[in-house]
Amino acid sequence: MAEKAAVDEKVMSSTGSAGAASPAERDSATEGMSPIDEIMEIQMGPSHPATHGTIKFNLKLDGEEVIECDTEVGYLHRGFEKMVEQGTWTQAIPYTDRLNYVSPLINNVGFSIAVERLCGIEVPPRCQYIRVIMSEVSRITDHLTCLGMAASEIGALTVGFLTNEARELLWDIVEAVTGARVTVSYTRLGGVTRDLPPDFRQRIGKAFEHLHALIEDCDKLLTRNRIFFDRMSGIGIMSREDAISYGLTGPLLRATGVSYDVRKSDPYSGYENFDFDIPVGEKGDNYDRFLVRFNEIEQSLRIIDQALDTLPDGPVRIDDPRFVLPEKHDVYNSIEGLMNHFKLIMEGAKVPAGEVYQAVEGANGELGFYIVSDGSGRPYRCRVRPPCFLGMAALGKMLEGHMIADIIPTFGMINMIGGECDR
Amino acid sequence: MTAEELVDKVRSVGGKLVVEATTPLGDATVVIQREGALGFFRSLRSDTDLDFDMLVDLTAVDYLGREPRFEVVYHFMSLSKGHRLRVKLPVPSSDARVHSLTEIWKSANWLEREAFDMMGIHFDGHPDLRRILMYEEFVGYPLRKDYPVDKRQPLTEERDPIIKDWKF
Amino acid sequence: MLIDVTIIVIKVLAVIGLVMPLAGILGWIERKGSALIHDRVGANRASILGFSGAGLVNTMVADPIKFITKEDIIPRGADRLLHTLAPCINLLPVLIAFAVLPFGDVLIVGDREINLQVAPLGVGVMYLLAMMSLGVYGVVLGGWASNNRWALLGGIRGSAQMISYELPMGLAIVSMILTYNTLDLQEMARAQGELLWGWLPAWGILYQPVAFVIFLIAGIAESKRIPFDLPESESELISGYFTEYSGVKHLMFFMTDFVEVIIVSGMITTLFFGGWQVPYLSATGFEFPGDTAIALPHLLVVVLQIAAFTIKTVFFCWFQIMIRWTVPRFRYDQLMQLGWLGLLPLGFVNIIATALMILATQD
Amino acid sequence: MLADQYLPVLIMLLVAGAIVTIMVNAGRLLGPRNRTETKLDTFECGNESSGSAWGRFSVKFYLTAILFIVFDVEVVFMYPWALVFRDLGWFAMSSMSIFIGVLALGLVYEWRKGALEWE
Amino acid sequence: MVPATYFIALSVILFVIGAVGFLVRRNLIVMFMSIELMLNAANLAFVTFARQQLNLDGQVIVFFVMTVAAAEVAVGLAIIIALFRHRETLNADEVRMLRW
Amino acid sequence: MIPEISWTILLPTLLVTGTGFAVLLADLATTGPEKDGLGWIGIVGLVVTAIASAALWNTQASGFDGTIVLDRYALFFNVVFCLAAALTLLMSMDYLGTIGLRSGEYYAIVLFATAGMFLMAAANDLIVLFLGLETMSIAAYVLAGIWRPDLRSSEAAMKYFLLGAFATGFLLFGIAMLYGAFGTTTLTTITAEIGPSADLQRTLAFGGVALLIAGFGFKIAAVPFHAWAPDVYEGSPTSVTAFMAAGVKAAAFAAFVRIFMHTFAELAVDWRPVLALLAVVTMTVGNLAALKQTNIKRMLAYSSIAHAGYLLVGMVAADSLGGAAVLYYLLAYGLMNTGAFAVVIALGKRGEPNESLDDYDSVGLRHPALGLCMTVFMLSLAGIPALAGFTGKFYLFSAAVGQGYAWLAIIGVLNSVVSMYYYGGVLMRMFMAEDGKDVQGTTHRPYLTATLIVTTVGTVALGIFPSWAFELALGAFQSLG
Amino acid sequence: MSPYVFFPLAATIIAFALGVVLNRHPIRSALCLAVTLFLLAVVFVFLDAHLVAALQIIVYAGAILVLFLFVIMLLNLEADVPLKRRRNMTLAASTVGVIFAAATLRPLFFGAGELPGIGLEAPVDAAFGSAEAIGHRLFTHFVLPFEITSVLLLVAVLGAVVLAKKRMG
Repeated sequence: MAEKAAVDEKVMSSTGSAGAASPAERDSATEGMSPIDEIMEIQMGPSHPATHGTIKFNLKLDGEEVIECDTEVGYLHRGFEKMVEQGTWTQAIPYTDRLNYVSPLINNVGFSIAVERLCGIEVPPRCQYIRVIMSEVSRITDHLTCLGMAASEIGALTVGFLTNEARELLWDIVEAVTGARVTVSYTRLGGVTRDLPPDFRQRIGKAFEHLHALIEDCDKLLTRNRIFFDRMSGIGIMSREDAISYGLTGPLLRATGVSYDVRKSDPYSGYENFDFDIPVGEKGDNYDRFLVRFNEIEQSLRIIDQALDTLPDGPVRIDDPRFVLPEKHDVYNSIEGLMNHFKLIMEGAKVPAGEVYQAVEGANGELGFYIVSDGSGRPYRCRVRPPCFLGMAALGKMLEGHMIADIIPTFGMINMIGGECDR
Repeated sequence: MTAEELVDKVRSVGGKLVVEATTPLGDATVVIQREGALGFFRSLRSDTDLDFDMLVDLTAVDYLGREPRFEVVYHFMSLSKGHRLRVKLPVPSSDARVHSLTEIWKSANWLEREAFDMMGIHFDGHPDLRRILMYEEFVGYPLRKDYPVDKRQPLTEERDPIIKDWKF
Repeated sequence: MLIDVTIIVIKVLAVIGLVMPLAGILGWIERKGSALIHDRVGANRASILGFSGAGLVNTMVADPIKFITKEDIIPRGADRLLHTLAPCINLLPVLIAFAVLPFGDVLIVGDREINLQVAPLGVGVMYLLAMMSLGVYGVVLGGWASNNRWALLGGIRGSAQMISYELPMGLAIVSMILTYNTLDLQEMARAQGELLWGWLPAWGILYQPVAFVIFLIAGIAESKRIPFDLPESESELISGYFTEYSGVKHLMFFMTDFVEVIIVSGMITTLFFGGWQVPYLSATGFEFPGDTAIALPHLLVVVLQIAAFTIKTVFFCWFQIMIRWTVPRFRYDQLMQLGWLGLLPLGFVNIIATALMILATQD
Repeated sequence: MLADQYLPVLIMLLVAGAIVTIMVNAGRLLGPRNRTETKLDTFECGNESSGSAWGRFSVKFYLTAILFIVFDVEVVFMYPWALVFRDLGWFAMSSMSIFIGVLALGLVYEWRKGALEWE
Repeated sequence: MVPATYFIALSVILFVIGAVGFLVRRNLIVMFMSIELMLNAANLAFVTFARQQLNLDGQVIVFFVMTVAAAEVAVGLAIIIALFRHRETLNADEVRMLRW
Repeated sequence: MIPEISWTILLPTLLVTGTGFAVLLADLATTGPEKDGLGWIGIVGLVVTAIASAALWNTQASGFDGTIVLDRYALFFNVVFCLAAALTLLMSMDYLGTIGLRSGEYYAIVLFATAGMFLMAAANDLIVLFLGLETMSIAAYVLAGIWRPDLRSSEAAMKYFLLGAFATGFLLFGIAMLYGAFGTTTLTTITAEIGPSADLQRTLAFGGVALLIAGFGFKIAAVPFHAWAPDVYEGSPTSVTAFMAAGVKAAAFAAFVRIFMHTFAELAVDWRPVLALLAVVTMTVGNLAALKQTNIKRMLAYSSIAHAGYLLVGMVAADSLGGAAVLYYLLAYGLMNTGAFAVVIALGKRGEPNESLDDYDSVGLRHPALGLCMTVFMLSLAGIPALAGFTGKFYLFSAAVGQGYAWLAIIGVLNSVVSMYYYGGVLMRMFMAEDGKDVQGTTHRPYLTATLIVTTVGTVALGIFPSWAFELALGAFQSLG
Repeated sequence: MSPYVFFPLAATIIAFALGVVLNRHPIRSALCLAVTLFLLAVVFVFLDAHLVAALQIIVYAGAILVLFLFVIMLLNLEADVPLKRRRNMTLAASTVGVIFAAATLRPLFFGAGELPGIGLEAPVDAAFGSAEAIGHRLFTHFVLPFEITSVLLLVAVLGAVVLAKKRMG
């Protein structure tokens, strides 16, 4: 506390309003000292090895200690919300790929569900299951990226490469399903673009086998590693109240012990059918965040297993010409099909006027879509609630009194994805 | 609490401030007046039945051609009670300002900065209302409907000629 | 006289000619070895007439050429003289530190005995320490001369780290001096040719395991590699003290790190693992316990010794590289904590314990 | 004797110095020279250079250096001590123990006063 | 063969350079370095005399001089830091009371 | 080969060093801001040391291969140092709280400085002397700057340090010259070797002696090596100033007197004129400069320079009477000067040091007890009969007269007359001036009161019964042999 | 030591020592000092002080000067006032210095008699200046100064922390 007071005083005085404390109350050792001494201002980012995703920290350092950390985001701002307003509803889906480009499928799913709610569409069960499976695959890739990058940034480069390898396995699966590895654009209004490939089970079984081995290696290299533990534990602590007040969700919130998960509290796409746990932490430090993410990988694998076991048969799209493009041969062979296709492409699906807020559990927390429709073929307003944007807002708070080296794991554990944060 | 009950409860808390209370698509939604809104938000946070401890999202919508033109949209959630609420606050374009909620929810800080940056809504009492996603030199508010989508404001120019007479 | 000088020159050129390529080879081991650990391919692009030597061409030929033909940039506002001087000051002491490492016993050519050690200094091991202590200058000056905040931070960090770990290293060496009762590294190496209980080579590690651990940790810290690579920790300080260096100067900083790895390995070998000693190999050939003896020609013995030294050294180089790819990096306070409150007191305790042991066995 | 010991060092120094000089100059001679304004800027993560870095710096590092000096001197005393230890026996043991003890007190003091904490 | 006198002469010259440097320079650190120069001149004298008389005392004394120098440096630079916290100059003229 | 270990010889030094360690450990063990206990540990340790020194009075020994001796000379100084340090600690316990300096190291450093002084007084080897001097000096530099919030304190430390280290350079080079001349640094060996010898050896010895005079001149603040004294005395915390004036100066003289009046007694012909000249200049410059001071601490600093001049007069005498006079005067000076600084402390409080002479207007009327104490100290410093200062000066000057330096004594007396002007000036202000501002220190200060009582009584007692102490001093000096 | 070695060496030492004093920027001064100290170590080797030479580098060049560099960098010392502007002081001090040097050097070179001692030509046995020999002398005759040193260093530690630490805890 005294430490903090001294820091406050220093900061205050440096901006001109000298400390008002009477001389008698001030610590004799600091009294009379030039208050601004030894503060080094330094800019970390945007072009800095640790600021992947492009971000900038304006740091005030006292030696190694961070006195103040002002975060500047926006380097990757592409006007997502503006762009979405320009095209049809379907044309917005590729843009959502670029939000959190490490787990694009969750964004696809979230946007589609939001619009489907506006339209009052109920997608077929098989489609729901596929969405769940692909969301969880995406979640795993996201967590692997986060953990691997964070580990390699604090020097455990091997882990970074191992998780990359694991991620490649999953992206192979994603590629097999969607035809693309990153920019998947897999969902559509009322369904998904295509069904799972026939050998999906075998592929995923093989991949998971390898994946388990890799994750185990990472676990061995990190979880009980003394240096890693010391680097992570007790750093970036967020109290439960602060975390809630900062609007943190996902692993950041769960690390503080709050068992909040959109998949449980507001289930969508049939998540209520699956049995899984929400890993939570205790202290809300980086190590807890790390463990929460690590354990979520296990839970995602559980969900995928259950979904595959109970995967229903049936169509993967609804059969509603107002929203879903007709089959290719219909377009070529029937006038209705051609006209329908033309209307949907040129004018877009007509979504009823109204507004909706739909949250899904993104890899970093609650990914919300607030959509306003004016009944035309284009979205009137599409707001994304980016989970890591709010996480970044809390970074300064997390770093209070820590050292410059702690920025790296803390930032890494927030897992800022530029596309999602800056949109 | 169902959405309908929640809306009723919010209406009773807000009193005259609540202009409209509906539950479109099951989302509890209230529209409130700007004057005295801060007190209403405070009671959202402090009321034990409501207990909205998290400001999930804050954004603004530009209804160009309508007056009041802007609508600031808040999404709240109560982690303890598990319910959500949308609050909409219409503001006129001539006086696009509302009071900041940073003192109640810390997440409001950046969300309000973003709304200011994108829509030009001013938040009174905000400790640090700067642009957040756009650069300082940017002119205008890109998400407003009257901001042309193809307008360009490049920040840097081509430079960096080779210095010929550099002495080693 | 002239022939003496010639012999010295040959020894010097041999040592430097061994060390410099070895630094390059270490770069190769680092890249290929890490690739092995990571399940990837590693350096494989550069080739001469289709020969890539499993990546050796990359590190041994392509990299130096590339570094040398890169633009040498001195940023505006930097101290131009010191900016150029710093990499030289960094590399020079570690190179000449090799002068006292014995890489073999005596080579007898005709009636001339050639000590296989460049400089048989009476203060041997202190010379090594003195040279190691000069390494700080390059780091500090490089960081400062660049006039870049990151570089400065890295330079200061680096120097604080290096001086902090010099102490435990010195303490470990003091306990070795206590054990061997000499400062001369050649004599230390010779002393390790003895056998304990008639069968166990009396290597330093057996007498001083704690000193070995201290020395190893301090040595890695001195060479500024993970987990002690704070001065240049890429994700924090970009490149630390050599952020503003390009081209061949960057290469020199880079090389210094590898050369330091080699010298630390060489010191570990000499102090703790018998130096050039091959177990049971005496000047005349192998003498195994149980009276089995194989006589060997003198030249072969010398070659075996040199090979033993080289292999042991390379092994410890590889060991350090393994560590580098296995563990994360320390944070600054943890690093200092380990050095000052861990290794330093441990070193003192080890010395006292050693001294007591000597006293107890002496009487 | 002097020549025996130190001439090799001198030769080593000359050879190493030559190598270093050649390297530095090779870079200067062989490298291209296309200097631009931005290139000559110091690297500040892509931001415009905000002036000289030669500013003041935390004293914490400096305290480390002070500590180092004091203990370095202590270690320096131990080298000759270790060599004469067998001759002088308990006398050397006790005198060094006192010496270490006093300075250990200094180390404890530093530690207790937080001069060894970098947080 | 150079007699010991020459070494003593070198030592005296170094000593004088140090002493004069102390008096003419205004930068506290450089003044301090001048003092180091003086101490080193004394060290040279000690070592020379030790060799001249084949008496090791001189070399042992150099040990102590180095220790003292180290202690002085530690405290002296600490004082400089403490002073520098008050005012951002190390120019002796600008330090109010330090005119002579 | 292994030197004999003689614990007796080291006993006083060990006691005081051990007390220092104890204080340091106690400081580390306690966490609160209350540091008075540390002061008490220190005082008890010093008293025990003083008693031990007194108990060893009849011992005469040398040990550690002749690098250190224990004789009455050293023991006498030990008592003086203990007294100075104990009084310093006593008044610090009140003073440090007043200025808000809660630093336990303070007490430990004072004790280590005292240990350095012990070694200086007992050294029989120039290296021991040098290391003792450095231990004391470095501790003193730190003490001068220990009140970091105050710019003056830091500046004082800086100046003291730089000039002190500069002087160390001279001293060390002098030692090097002597080592070159005699091949050893042991004083007794040098004494034996000194005398008619090869020319270059003598030249070296001269050079060494000259450099030593310069080095010691700095430490005792003799003109022209005095430049640091006023600033350092003014800037340092007052208790530290008192310690410097009483302790550090005495220690410097202890070594100075031993080396010159004993080891280099053979060379007295050569160094006497130099010291005589130094004495004249020092006395005169000190007194004249003191006249125009407006700050009491600066005034006392110049007065201290002048007193160094008086003491040099005793050294010029170069016989046992002169030596004894120096010893006696150092004791007396320690008492009265410490007392004067205690009064300065008593009048100051936090943020209001009240060190300007203007602040002393009519203080004597408002605080009669303090006024009385101050009167005793000022009169004693000026050399008014029946007080310690007078007897001290009397011994000094009569020794000089006895050795044919009557002119020096006359200059000394004239200087004393000059000094009465500024000492009296303080008293005039205290008792005659009217309408001074109401200067008041913090009220309840038992330790300071104790200090004042001890110093006042001591000053008066030494003045009334001088012969006992003088006999002791004479015995001490004669133990040099 | 051959004059062909001594004089160039001495000249270089003096040149760098002058560099310490004359350089306007403290960091250059510090580097000049480093070179001076290094060369002095070489001189020590010629005087058969092998251990001392090593110590000179370890302690002076490796520790003390690093601390100097640290402080110079920490405090961003600007260049000093040029000596031209302090001409009077410079002249006076230099004159005194030259007089002092002359007074000392004259008897050294032109005075009668020899320096006491055997002389540099005298052969030394190999142990002279070695760590063993110094250790013996240090831990027998000089054992008391050695112990005093520990207290001296302790005081230095205390002082440095007291004076330089920002917040005493």
